[in-house]
Amino acid sequence: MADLATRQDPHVRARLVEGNPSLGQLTETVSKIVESRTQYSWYIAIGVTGSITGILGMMLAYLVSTGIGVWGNNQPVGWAWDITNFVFWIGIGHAGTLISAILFLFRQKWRTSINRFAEAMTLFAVACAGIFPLFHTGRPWRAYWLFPIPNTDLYMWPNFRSPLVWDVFAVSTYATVSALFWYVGLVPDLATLRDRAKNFSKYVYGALSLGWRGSARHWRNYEAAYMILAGLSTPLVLSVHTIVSFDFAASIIPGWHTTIFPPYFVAGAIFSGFAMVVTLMVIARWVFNVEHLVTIKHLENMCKIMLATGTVVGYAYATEFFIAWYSGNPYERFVFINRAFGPYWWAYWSMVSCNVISPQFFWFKKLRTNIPFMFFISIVVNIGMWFERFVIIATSLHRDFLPSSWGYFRPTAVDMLTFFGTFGLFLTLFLLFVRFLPMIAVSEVKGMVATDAMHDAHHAEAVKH
Amino acid sequence: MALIFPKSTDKYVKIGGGVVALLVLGGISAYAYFTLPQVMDTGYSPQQPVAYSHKIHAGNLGMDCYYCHNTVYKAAYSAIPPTETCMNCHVRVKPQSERLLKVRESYASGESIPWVKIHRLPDYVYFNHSAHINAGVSCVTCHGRIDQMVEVKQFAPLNMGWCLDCHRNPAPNLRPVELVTKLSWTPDRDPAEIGREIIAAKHINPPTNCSGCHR
Amino acid sequence: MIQIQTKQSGKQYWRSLDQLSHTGEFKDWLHREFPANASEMLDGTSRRNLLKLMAASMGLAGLTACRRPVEKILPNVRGVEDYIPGKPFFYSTVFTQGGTGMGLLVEVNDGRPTKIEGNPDHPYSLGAATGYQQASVLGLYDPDRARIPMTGGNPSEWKAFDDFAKDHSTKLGTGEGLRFLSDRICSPSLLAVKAAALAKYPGAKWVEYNAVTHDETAAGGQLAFGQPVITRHKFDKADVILSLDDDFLGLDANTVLPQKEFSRRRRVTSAKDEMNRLYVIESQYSVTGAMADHRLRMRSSDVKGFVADLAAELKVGGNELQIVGGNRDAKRTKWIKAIAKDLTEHKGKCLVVAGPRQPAAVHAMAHLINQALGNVGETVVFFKSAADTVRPQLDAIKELAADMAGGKVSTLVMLGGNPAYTAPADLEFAANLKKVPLSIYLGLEVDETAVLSKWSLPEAHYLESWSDATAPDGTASVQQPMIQPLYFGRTAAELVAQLAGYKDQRAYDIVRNYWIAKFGGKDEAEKTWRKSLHDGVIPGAAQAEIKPTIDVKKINGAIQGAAAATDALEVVFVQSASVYDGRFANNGWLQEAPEPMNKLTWDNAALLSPATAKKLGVAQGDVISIERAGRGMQAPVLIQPGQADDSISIALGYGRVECGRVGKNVGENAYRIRTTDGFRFAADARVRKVAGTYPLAQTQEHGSMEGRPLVREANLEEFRKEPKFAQEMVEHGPLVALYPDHDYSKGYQWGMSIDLNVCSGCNACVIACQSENNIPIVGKDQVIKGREMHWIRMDRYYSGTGEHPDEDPQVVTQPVTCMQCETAPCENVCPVAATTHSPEGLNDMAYNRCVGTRYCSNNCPYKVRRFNFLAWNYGTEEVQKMHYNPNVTVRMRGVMEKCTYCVQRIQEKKILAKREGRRLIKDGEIQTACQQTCPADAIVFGNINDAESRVAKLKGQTRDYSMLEELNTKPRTTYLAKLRNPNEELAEKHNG
Amino acid sequence: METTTPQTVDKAIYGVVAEFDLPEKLVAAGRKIHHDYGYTKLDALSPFPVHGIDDAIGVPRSILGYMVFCTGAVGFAGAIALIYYAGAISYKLVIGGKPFFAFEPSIPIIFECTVLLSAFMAVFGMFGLNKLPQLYHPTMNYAGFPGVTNDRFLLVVEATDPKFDIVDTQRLLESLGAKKTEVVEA
Repeated sequence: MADLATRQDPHVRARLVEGNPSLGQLTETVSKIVESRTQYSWYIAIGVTGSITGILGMMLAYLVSTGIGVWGNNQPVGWAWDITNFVFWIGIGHAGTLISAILFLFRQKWRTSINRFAEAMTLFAVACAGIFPLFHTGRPWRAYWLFPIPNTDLYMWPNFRSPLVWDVFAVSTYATVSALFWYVGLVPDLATLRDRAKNFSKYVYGALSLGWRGSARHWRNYEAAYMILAGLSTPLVLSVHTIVSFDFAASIIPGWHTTIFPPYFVAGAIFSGFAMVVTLMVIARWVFNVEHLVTIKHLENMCKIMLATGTVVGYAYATEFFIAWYSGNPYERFVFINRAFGPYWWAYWSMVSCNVISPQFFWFKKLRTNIPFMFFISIVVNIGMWFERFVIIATSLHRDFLPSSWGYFRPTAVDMLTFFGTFGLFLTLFLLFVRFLPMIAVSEVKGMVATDAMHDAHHAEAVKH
Repeated sequence: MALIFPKSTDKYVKIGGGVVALLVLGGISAYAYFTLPQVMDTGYSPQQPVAYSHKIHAGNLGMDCYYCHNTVYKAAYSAIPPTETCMNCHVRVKPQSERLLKVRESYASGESIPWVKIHRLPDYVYFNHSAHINAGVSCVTCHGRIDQMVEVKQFAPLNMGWCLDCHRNPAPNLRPVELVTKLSWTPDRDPAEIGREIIAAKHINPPTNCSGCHR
Repeated sequence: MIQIQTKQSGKQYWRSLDQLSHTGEFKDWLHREFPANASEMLDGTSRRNLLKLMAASMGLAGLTACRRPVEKILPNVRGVEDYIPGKPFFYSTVFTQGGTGMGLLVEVNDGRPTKIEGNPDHPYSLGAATGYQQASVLGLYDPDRARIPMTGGNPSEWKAFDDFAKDHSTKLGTGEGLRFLSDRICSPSLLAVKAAALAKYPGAKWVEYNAVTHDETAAGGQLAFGQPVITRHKFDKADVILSLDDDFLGLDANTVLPQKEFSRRRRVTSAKDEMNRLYVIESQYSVTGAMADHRLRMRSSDVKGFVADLAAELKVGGNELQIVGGNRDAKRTKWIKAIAKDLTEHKGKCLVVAGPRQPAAVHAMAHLINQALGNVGETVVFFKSAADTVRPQLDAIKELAADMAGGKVSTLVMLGGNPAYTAPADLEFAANLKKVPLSIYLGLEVDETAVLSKWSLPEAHYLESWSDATAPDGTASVQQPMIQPLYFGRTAAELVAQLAGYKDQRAYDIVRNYWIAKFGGKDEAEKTWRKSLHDGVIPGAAQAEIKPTIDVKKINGAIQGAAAATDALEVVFVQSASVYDGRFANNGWLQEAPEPMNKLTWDNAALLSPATAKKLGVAQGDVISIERAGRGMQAPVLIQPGQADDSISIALGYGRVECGRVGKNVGENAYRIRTTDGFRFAADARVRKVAGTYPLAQTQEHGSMEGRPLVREANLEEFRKEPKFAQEMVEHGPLVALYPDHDYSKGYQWGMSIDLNVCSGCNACVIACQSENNIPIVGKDQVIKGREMHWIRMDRYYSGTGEHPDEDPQVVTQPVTCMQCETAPCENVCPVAATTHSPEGLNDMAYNRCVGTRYCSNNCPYKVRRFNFLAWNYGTEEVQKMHYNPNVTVRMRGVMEKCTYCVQRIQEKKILAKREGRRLIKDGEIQTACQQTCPADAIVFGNINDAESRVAKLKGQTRDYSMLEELNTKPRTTYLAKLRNPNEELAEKHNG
Repeated sequence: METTTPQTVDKAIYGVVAEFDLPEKLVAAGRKIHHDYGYTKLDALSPFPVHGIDDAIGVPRSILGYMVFCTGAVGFAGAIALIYYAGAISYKLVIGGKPFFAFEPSIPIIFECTVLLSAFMAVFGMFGLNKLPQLYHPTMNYAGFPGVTNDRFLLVVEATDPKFDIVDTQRLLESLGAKKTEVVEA
């Protein structure tokens, strides 16, 4: 009787899972990350990130109690780091859903070992992003006015024409759907943990897995649901950054008022999202030694996507300039010349070198598969993408139509510490995730490995006769 | 292996879930109800320093509102009468009454009587009595049958939505100006019809845009 | 996408100075790149920072203010006659400055004066008011005012002083050693008291001293005519005006009359209309220079030579006037010839005016030229002066200082003016004041003089006390109080009356009895008195004209000897557009009002021309030390295009050390190098760069229009050729909208038209708006951050051609406020519908709905929205709150605000009309605050649906254009393009 | 090859559980017992969705898709209704001179609402159809149950099946290659 392990398609083995583990081994590898005793290093790490999150808390408290004036924002630069950070985090939040949804629809098997991880990243990034639209308002305690809550006293509703209200809908929908998607994926794996758990944790995992037992009746609904969610998330993920880009595209400010923004923003989002996945994955796979599950192949694929999207972004920059010149609109022309050669030239050129030039190295397989290098580039790209948003927001605002009102934005320490703090929050959530939840979608990996095996088996039998 | 959850668990889960759902729904509806302006604001009736009865003065004695609140026709504010106004009569009427002690003291000392404000709008709302009175909006529309109140209490919620209801459809609340302070007046025909005539005659066109009330 | 081409009207607008010297931008990104520290965190000493910290607690309060607080109503005990709560009264009064009275109307809300307006019945106001006057209401409620009498630095009380004065006045005897020091007096009643005092104490002397004075003007009259005269220029009669260093549209005028008159001749309705022509010769760029058709920058000390040469060219004064030719370079000769020609062509219809900064000789020459050209009686008239001779104030105060030094002064009574701070430095007044055994100072604040005086007494503010004042032509007005003195202050007249044992002791009696006596006839007098209180003008007080004869010989003597050329720099002492001579230093509105030309707030600076700066090797913000007459001061450099080379202008009135919280240590004290021999300007200054730089808070840092058609301008001739030039300046595709336009054809449709051809950029509207709409100040550090709150701002652009455009630019000013766009970009993006459109075309802003996303501001192409970045209004003291306009919400932290066309005034008048059963509001019945106070009548507001309204007619003119109309925002505020009327003789110099 | 039969007959019996070690064996066995032997009350438990098991043991296709479509439609209509009511009925405010309701600016919100409600139904509908949460299930009584979320594959024949018989069914299952079978109580 042939054992699963003995006959696996060489490709499968070579490609996506190395060292042909049995189903049991797969379970073991992933589960033990959660079950093993907590290392001190983890406590130290979360201690650090936790205190950084504390800084975030303090900064926000100071902001709310004192006013937006503690930031560098001014007339005419009404938005600066606040919205920059918002778009930055939202952008990062795009890789997860993209991997889990779009690659799923395209039957990209290699997604399975990284999608859980990426989805988690999405959630935490969106959580960080959500902070800014709320706290950038002058009176955050009134921010609920942006939601269509029926009210008997004022008869007032949000202005549904405002891109900011679109944002509220888009981002909250995106956060909700991603969370659901993520949880649905988790249920079978939580069941696995439940059934392996010895101590009290079995009750927790038991409750969270809702009594999942992998019945065929469950699986068929489950697969239907998963497919539908993927189908929904795909347009959703595209819509979110499209709508975020409307914040600018729907305005009349030269440099913002551009039809190119939606695709350009989406590409940028995927770009930065994958960069962030690489950054984190490179560390995680090494720390939790799952290199045989998250193989170099996965990383290389992500590098390819970065190369593609990075090039798209570069193309978008070029197009902007061309259109500005071609439109013959003097305000438009000025803004772009000012971007490149005005007071913020340094921001513009760091953006270009980080986003357009650095990913080009990935044309070479050697570099694509060089882990330290891709780690370095992924960080460079994230920096570059932050600059992109800053350049779009600040340079367009600081010199618009009336030279009399031109100004200049300088960030304050509060600006910086707030942004810094969001990384603390992001990483804290991440540490909690890798500690208590399976960071790889075991059941999906099993499914992939096994189904491949089955096909090969049939194949083999067919050959026999 | 031993079961994690006994068979009975699901029963409790269902019951628990139901209870939670009910609590949430109940909570929301309770909050919604108790924050209704009609519930929160109407009926506010604080203790006044002097037990002045509008029922006696405006009701039984039939004094016109305008006698004391004499600026409503020409000013934004409806003036609270100076102590002098009370003393005009009360030097002769009930000059010794205990209940009027504070009034006499005030008149003697020059210290104002600290009346407690009842009908209160936020300070970013600019309500103008004269505009409404001269259009033919009666006191009763916003203040109710003051002439039947021993202790005045807030009659209307006075929230923005409530204002808007009338600004959008003023007709039912309009009457000839001379009848504005006749709180007991009952129209002999459909008030809306009367209202429409007044609107036509005076070109009444209440604002529903922000700067109508917020400046 | 809209295709836009801007047709250059010949004139190309150059980029900012930084861009001209291509290094600037590059240099400053370097230090810009390093972000500012969170200056909100405790550092810095400004008042704002304090407030910011206070604001923290409020923010939390805002979060938790849920429970309904109990509010009390405290009615009057006794009714007040025709007082209606919430209904403002308007009282007439008079504001005195520089020895001139100007009539005002003051709005009083529930007993609180809240808003100053000009008095339409007063010949020198005609309904307009200046920035100083607008802001004076804030001074009334200044919490840092002197509150109690102090003796020897210790708190005392009036009773103590009264006893002291009673006993001391007996000791004074004939008054040897008694001196009075006051501002120039134009109050008849005070003059009467003064006379009584001097009668009682024959040995006493009365000295008048103003730091900012028109002394030389008077001296010039004396020199020319051998008798003191009061000169009255009629700018509305003149076709050609030559200003010799005279900023008659701005600082050098104590009233708004010159602007009123001048603007009448700039108001062009059609291509056929004529327009006056203005030549300005000046050192510092003034608003008058900005209005000029031809401006020649020249050191103030060279003007004398210039006017001499001009006189020679005009051949005035016959052979009695012998001009030994001054230096005549080609350019100057050309100018002199051109101007002379132009003047002679307009005999009797031209006018030459000299500025108070210029010496008597120049004034005399102006008189001479005017007479020679037959302007006397036409464009310039003379009145008999009250005084029989003119004694220069400087001589008087010199003598006083000498007496003080020599111990001849036993009692010095100072009536305001803060002489210890403003007196010429070489008199060492402060030091000498210590030598005076008894010094009594009556002042509004505890200033440099108060702290040095034995007795310092709180003076009553003009809005809270009785007095009177006369205008230059003798028109008198009574100054009546709007409110009880807040701090029991007394008036100058009261103090002198007390010391002199005058028949009346209380200000009211002093003033009233003076006039009753003057009017004569018991009840007749009473009537006249009441009427003059009501009108704010005392009838029949104006004097008759005189036609004095001119004495050319004297002038000839005085005019000789043009300034010798030295390598030293010239320092010109100018009064501050914000703090005058320093007396308004504690007035936040004025401190934050940008200087009209260089847009500097919260500071004064040494203004240098770019060339001079290059020569000295200094850049903007560098600190230089200026030394002259053995004295020195330091000041930051501000590079002012159009400043005369080798001439430094520096504003007086800053660097106050004994001052309230707002003005303390703001700027540098220029009095330190202002001596009696260099009182107005001095051409003997040495300058060197010292270490360090100094941050300057300018509200506008970029001077160029970048070739954008924002202010549209042409020469009169061009305008006549193409009257529609303004509308045709921008060519763009059809402005198509996705949706049909909203219907604004019914009811009132408010609109505004601003005539750029008469706007001088004087800032009066900015402060009027601040006062009307409860606009907070933000402080210097916040202005640097770019967070100033002015709802209406005065944009200033440089334009110029020629080889040195940055040296010699023309200036255009443009008041910009919310345009009330019909398709407002701000409205679409507001997520909570806090800013929406009213059916009357107003861009409503509901502060209480705003959550403060600032999206509207980002999306406003005109950048007129203002955000409360911090709790500007938090922490204001009760007394300060008294100036608030009760009809406008005081905005809290975190909300957006902006101009609403003074919607509170609109609503008030609409309700009034309804109450009076009127169908429609009369045109002009509603005036916005900026319109009402504009001395040039540049702003007109009204109902554009009414074809007969002024605003509709103005919008019908061919000069009418909308700024950025290519964005299809359909602004309700439109502009009338600017025109210049250059002289073709000097054509290539300036024309387009 | 051992067979366990319940010691106490009074306990109600849920059915028989048979354990397999390979997915394809599960499928094969399932197909036989359903199609050849006509058992209908069947279920299969596996650590991951095993392809072909559905038609092997006769599990109908999921109806989730239709449910999601309906809620999506509700979201779509609801969004339009909300925006129209707020702008054109509840409070008509002129904003930027635009019409009170226009379709174009409403598209983003309409889309988001559609997606949101659909997603809710996809997830909670799935749980509903699966009767989750269900923390207890008879099959959990099977000793080897934890393996089902690891690498075991179970075929369950319910006692309510007309053909069900403790002994025969177990034998049958074993003959179909079950590693081990067990009767589990309800």
